[in-house]
Amino acid sequence: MAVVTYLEAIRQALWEEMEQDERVFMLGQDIGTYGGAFRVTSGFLERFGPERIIDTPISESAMVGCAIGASMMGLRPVVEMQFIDFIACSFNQMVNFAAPNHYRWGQSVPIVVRGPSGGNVHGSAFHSQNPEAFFHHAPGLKIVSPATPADARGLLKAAIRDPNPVLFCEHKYLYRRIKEELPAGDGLVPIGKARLAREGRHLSVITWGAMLHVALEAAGRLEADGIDLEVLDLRTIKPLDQEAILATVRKTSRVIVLTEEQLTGSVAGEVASRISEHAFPWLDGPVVRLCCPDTPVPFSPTLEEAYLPNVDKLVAKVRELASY
Amino acid sequence: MAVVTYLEAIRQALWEEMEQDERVFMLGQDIGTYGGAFRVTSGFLERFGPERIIDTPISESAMVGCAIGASMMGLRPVVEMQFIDFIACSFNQMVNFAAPNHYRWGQSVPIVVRGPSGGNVHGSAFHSQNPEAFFHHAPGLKIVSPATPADARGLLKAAIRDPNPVLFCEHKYLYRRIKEELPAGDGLVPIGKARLAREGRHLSVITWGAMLHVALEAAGRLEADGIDLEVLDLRTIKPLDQEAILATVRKTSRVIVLTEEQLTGSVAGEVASRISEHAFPWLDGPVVRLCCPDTPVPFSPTLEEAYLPNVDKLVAKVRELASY
Amino acid sequence: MAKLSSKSWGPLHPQTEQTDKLARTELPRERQLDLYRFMKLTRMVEGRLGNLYRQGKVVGGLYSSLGQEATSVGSAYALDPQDVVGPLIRNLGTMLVRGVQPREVMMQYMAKSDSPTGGKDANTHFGDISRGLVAPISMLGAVIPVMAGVALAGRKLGKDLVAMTYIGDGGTSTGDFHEGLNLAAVLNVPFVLVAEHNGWAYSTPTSKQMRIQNIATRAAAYGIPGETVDGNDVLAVYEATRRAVERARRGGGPSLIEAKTFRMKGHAEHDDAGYVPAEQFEVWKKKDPIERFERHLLGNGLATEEELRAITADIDSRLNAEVDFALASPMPPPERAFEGVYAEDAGTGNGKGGVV
Amino acid sequence: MAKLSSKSWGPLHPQTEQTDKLARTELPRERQLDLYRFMKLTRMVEGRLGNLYRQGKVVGGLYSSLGQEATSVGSAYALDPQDVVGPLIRNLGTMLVRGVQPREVMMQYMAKSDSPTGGKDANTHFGDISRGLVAPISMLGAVIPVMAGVALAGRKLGKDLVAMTYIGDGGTSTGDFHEGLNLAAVLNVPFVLVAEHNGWAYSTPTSKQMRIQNIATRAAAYGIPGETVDGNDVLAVYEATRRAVERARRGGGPSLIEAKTFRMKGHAEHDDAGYVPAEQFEVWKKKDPIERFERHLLGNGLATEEELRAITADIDSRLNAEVDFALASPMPPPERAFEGVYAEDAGTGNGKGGVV
Ligand SMILES: Cc1ncc(C[n+]2csc(CCOP(=O)(O)OP(=O)(O)O)c2C)c(N)n1
Ligand SMILES: Cc1ncc(C[n+]2csc(CCOP(=O)(O)OP(=O)(O)O)c2C)c(N)n1
Ligand SMILES: [Mg+2]
Ligand SMILES: [Mg+2]
Repeated sequence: MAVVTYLEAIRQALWEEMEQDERVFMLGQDIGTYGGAFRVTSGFLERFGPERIIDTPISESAMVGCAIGASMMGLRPVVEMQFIDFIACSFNQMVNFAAPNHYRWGQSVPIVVRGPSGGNVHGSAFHSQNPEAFFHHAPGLKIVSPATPADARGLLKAAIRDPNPVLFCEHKYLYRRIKEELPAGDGLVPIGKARLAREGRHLSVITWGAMLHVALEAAGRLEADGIDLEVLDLRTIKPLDQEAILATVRKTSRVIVLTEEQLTGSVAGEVASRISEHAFPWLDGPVVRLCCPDTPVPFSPTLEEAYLPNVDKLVAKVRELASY
Repeated sequence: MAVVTYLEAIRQALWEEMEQDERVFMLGQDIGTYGGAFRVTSGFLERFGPERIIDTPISESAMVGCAIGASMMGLRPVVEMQFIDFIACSFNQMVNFAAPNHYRWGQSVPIVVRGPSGGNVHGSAFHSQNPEAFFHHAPGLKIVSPATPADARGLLKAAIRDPNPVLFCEHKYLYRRIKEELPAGDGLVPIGKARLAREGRHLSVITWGAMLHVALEAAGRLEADGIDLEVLDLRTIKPLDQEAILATVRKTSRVIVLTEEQLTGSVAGEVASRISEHAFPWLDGPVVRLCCPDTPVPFSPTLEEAYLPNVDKLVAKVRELASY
Repeated sequence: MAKLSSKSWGPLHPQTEQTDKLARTELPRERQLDLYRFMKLTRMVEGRLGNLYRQGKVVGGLYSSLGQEATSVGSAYALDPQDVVGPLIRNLGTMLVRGVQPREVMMQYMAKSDSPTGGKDANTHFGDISRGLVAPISMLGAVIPVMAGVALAGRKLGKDLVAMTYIGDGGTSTGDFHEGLNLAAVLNVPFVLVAEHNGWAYSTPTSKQMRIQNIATRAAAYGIPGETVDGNDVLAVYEATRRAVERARRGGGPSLIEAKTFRMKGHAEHDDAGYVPAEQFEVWKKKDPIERFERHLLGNGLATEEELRAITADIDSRLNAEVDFALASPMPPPERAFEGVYAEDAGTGNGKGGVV
Repeated sequence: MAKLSSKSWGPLHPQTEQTDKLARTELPRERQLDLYRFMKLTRMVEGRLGNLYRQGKVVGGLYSSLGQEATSVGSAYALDPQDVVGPLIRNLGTMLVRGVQPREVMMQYMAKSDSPTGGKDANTHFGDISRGLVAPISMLGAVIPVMAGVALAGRKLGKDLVAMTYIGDGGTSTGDFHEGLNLAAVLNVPFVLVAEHNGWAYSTPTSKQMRIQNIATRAAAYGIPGETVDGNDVLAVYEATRRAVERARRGGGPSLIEAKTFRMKGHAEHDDAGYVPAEQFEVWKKKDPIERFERHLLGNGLATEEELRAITADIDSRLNAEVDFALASPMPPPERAFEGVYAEDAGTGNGKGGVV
């Protein structure tokens, strides 16, 4: 099988689910004729027609609301945010309508809201956000953030089939930079399961998304130092795979949570706090977070580089913690 | 001086700041003739007139946006959310307009957005929320959540005088239940400083808002067991008073973070993770969180009681951790 | 400093020309009596709820539609069985027309275990897709795009259904009102929005909510039909809604119906509405939708006083049983608080808060 | 399954009756030449930016107002010095009229240290209250209520100022458009909203954005004046804005002005606008606002060809210096990333991203 990009994997997942399941349809801005700002839905309008590929007005709140209503009737809407940052405009629909609905009156809301997230493309404050941390406090939501093409495809399919509202964060830095062969068949990846991306003995890095690749590169570099990193890719942000998190900590006893989020209020904090509560006896050192500083995402490349975690910064942190 | 309620303390802070500073004005629903859903602004319209006490349409996003614009021109707007839950409708204005503005182009946005938060009044999912966790990931915001009348007054005054956007969460359960004498004068309480509400030797409880009173009651009860609780009231949620947090942990080496939030993505997680990163050598046991389960706030009293932390649950957790 | 002049755009609550005469209808006698029954039922259920409230049995606030029964009942009665509606807190009449049992609402208000949400949510906040009912959230306006989505799904599934929901004068100021109606219009989905213009949003008069007199004016902003009707004339509301529903079903897209009515109580039971000028209550008391409809029925020989009294007596005795049933339900078991956050399977609501 | 019929509500981009003849004005020759200068400057700055983009010097996307210069320039020129405006990304002309230097914008696009935001934010996303400029955020519509707040503050402070901002046809679908305009109307603040109806929102034609032909129709929903003008006639835009600004200053409240124009490029430089039917470009090419204004100036004896050429040459030579200055600015020092999240003191913007 040919290697495909992360973006192509997402495209395939959407295409295949739409082929297999008549109930699946999409709402988004410029997803029809234009095929989406990032061309994820290129060719979809021609194949599936305007009743299933719906170009919407610039109304994120109504887009999500409309998806919620359609999902209650048994359909499987997928909403594209042109940039995931704009999901802020539909915060109320996401957090107060979709998320608690099943708990409140037993009606499931199987929607997927997906879109490009993340920085390192000089998109500045409103085209670079990682929204996971704004939504992980909303009971009833699921959040998925894949780091590889196979996971992107398998998790997006799982998200579309899931009976709950799923926020699906695609990292735009990876769209065309990461390639791999996809498994045959559906290649479904279960929501809620982390993946051990690298086995190692000395220290665990827990991460997801674009930062996975930073972790793996750092691991390679640290081999020379005789430090054997274990790397856990969370993949699902909510609900967290606490078992996998605790398992790696029990194994290595030293852990860094590496994420592309501003530090305060990060999902990394949630992960660290679960570790310190539930794996305390195994810890040989502090649970370290390597995140972004508490600033908006700055625009200029020199600033964004200072802002983002990278291989150098991770290697330094690992060395520090390894010698704790 | 007479003892006053938490609600009256808030009323006084607003009244005094409006008396002292012409630039202060209020926007809110039903704050004029009606004096606000909780009567916080009772009498304000008569005193300050309709140019300074502005009844708005039901438009939370526009209310916050309007405040942002007015603040840029040098005014000091205070926005009342009828219930703080409705701030979800202004999430974009809060997080993307107000919060990053100073970083982006150097223009300060001195607004206060305040309103009743919290549960235990059988308000169900949309009249019981604690919004802190949805906003602590927004660089540039400040978040304040007082637990006592004196702090409510002193912090609200500080919030109005602060050059940054401040989310001010009032706990509605405390409105008429908690009373004390207020200090003479302004009684300003600095934003960013926690308060040691009770000194103790054995175990620290870090908390805020209505849960402070749970912690203090539990402390009384635990005296009989010979357990001497230290209780830290955070008061400011963002920026966290990390020094005070670490100081109490260094002192007692055992800590429970007690908050009225759903566990996942809670501010409690941020606090716990800072402790486990920066006070690791001092810890004699896991950093424990006592929060709400990951569900919407349920309506029925029997359910809400099961949902909320309370003195019994805290006492049990303390006993468990004390014997770790 | 310039003065705000938000009061200068007309009367506090602009009224339609309301006479005692009701709108023309082709509805046969039996169906007109149905309308009467549902309005009466609504008012009497609310009466019972008021009693329960004063007895301290209601948990949280109690919301009344006193004086607005015609709007809920008349509009809901224009729907067909396959249609789906999202009633707001003041649309008890709508729910009753859709077949909701009074005990269900009573148990919701009393936070009982056997309530449709099993005690998880309050008051009229419950839904059941199998009965064509969607529960709103408290955030006003939010259900509008959701119902547009229901309408879209109906079309996609070939169900020939119309989706309907409500909004107050206050709720029209929300972003979701605009986004939802605009999206519905652009997608041309079968959707009807009934705006209940009752002059007040909590304590806020319409003059502080909008700079226009008629909410129906806003229909033009979306390129859809808008109509203002006498909201205290159940026949007018029925006929206007029926026209909109039929148009929607024919593929004509959404409509906005403004029903001018009046909230005869405070915002909720705790609110004495002291801010409402007494003369407004007086004016509107005379337009009570139930009394007007009684005069219509009697005056046109559609019913006798005895028949109407019999209807009332029948409702009354049936409500005794409803109240007893509701009171007998226990409070929910605490463990339920932890259940049902995630759905295990997709499916239309079982109306049990995931408890089943 | 029924078919979507969102294309059936009229032409893709409804046009006003545009002739070559421009609107009547009392503006003296010198001020008309000003308008010409600013339009020309706008186009030429964008030309330089295009060069920088092709040289790989621009960081991120480049947005153009080609063909829409009259809308930005004409509206901004109607403001007085104390007024405050919130330009969007396609309102470079507005910024230039307000006194922004081309180098500032160039440095923003190149993410340079000496840019107004010190490299923290991009393109036209900068503001400076002392120059009457508010920076928008990317989320469309959000700046509308913010400018309503600026207007409110102006009145409260007795500053006699008018606040103005813009919205695209696409942006009118946002909740904030509705909430902001409604609030401004109810508070009767001095506010002008210019809707640039250029037929497209990225690849989305107006027919999929709204079910109406004219955005000005929406003014009635807020009880404010609405007017549609030929957005490619700088005099028409100026005159309409001036009327709205004067009305606002007199206490008459907000206005909505719709300027019908056309986006002669793609959404941003990377977009070839392949989805725009070629004939639309042809039609609108003939209505180029600068060429039309040239014909007006020449035809009415307000300027000679030499004078116009001299203006162009003058701008051109001054832009050389601007480009050189901008290119010479270094990239910002990394430490700056960590500075300025919180304000230490309140105050109007220093336009330096908290760096100063
Ligand atoms: C977004 C939002 N903001 C505020 C509230 C609080 N609130 C509940 S009802 C109400 C007044 C509603 O007035 P209206 O829409 O006219 O409906 P009515 O009560 O008159 O039926 C308000 C302000 C809310 N529910 N949602
Ligand atoms: C709330 C929001 N959603 C989506 C976007 C992405 N976006 C940026 S510009 C644009 C099209 C805007 O069209 P229009 O408002 O007509 O302005 P124009 O580009 O034509 O000037 C879109 C969809 C955005 N900026 N904000
Ligand atoms: Mg009302
Ligand atoms: Mg446009």
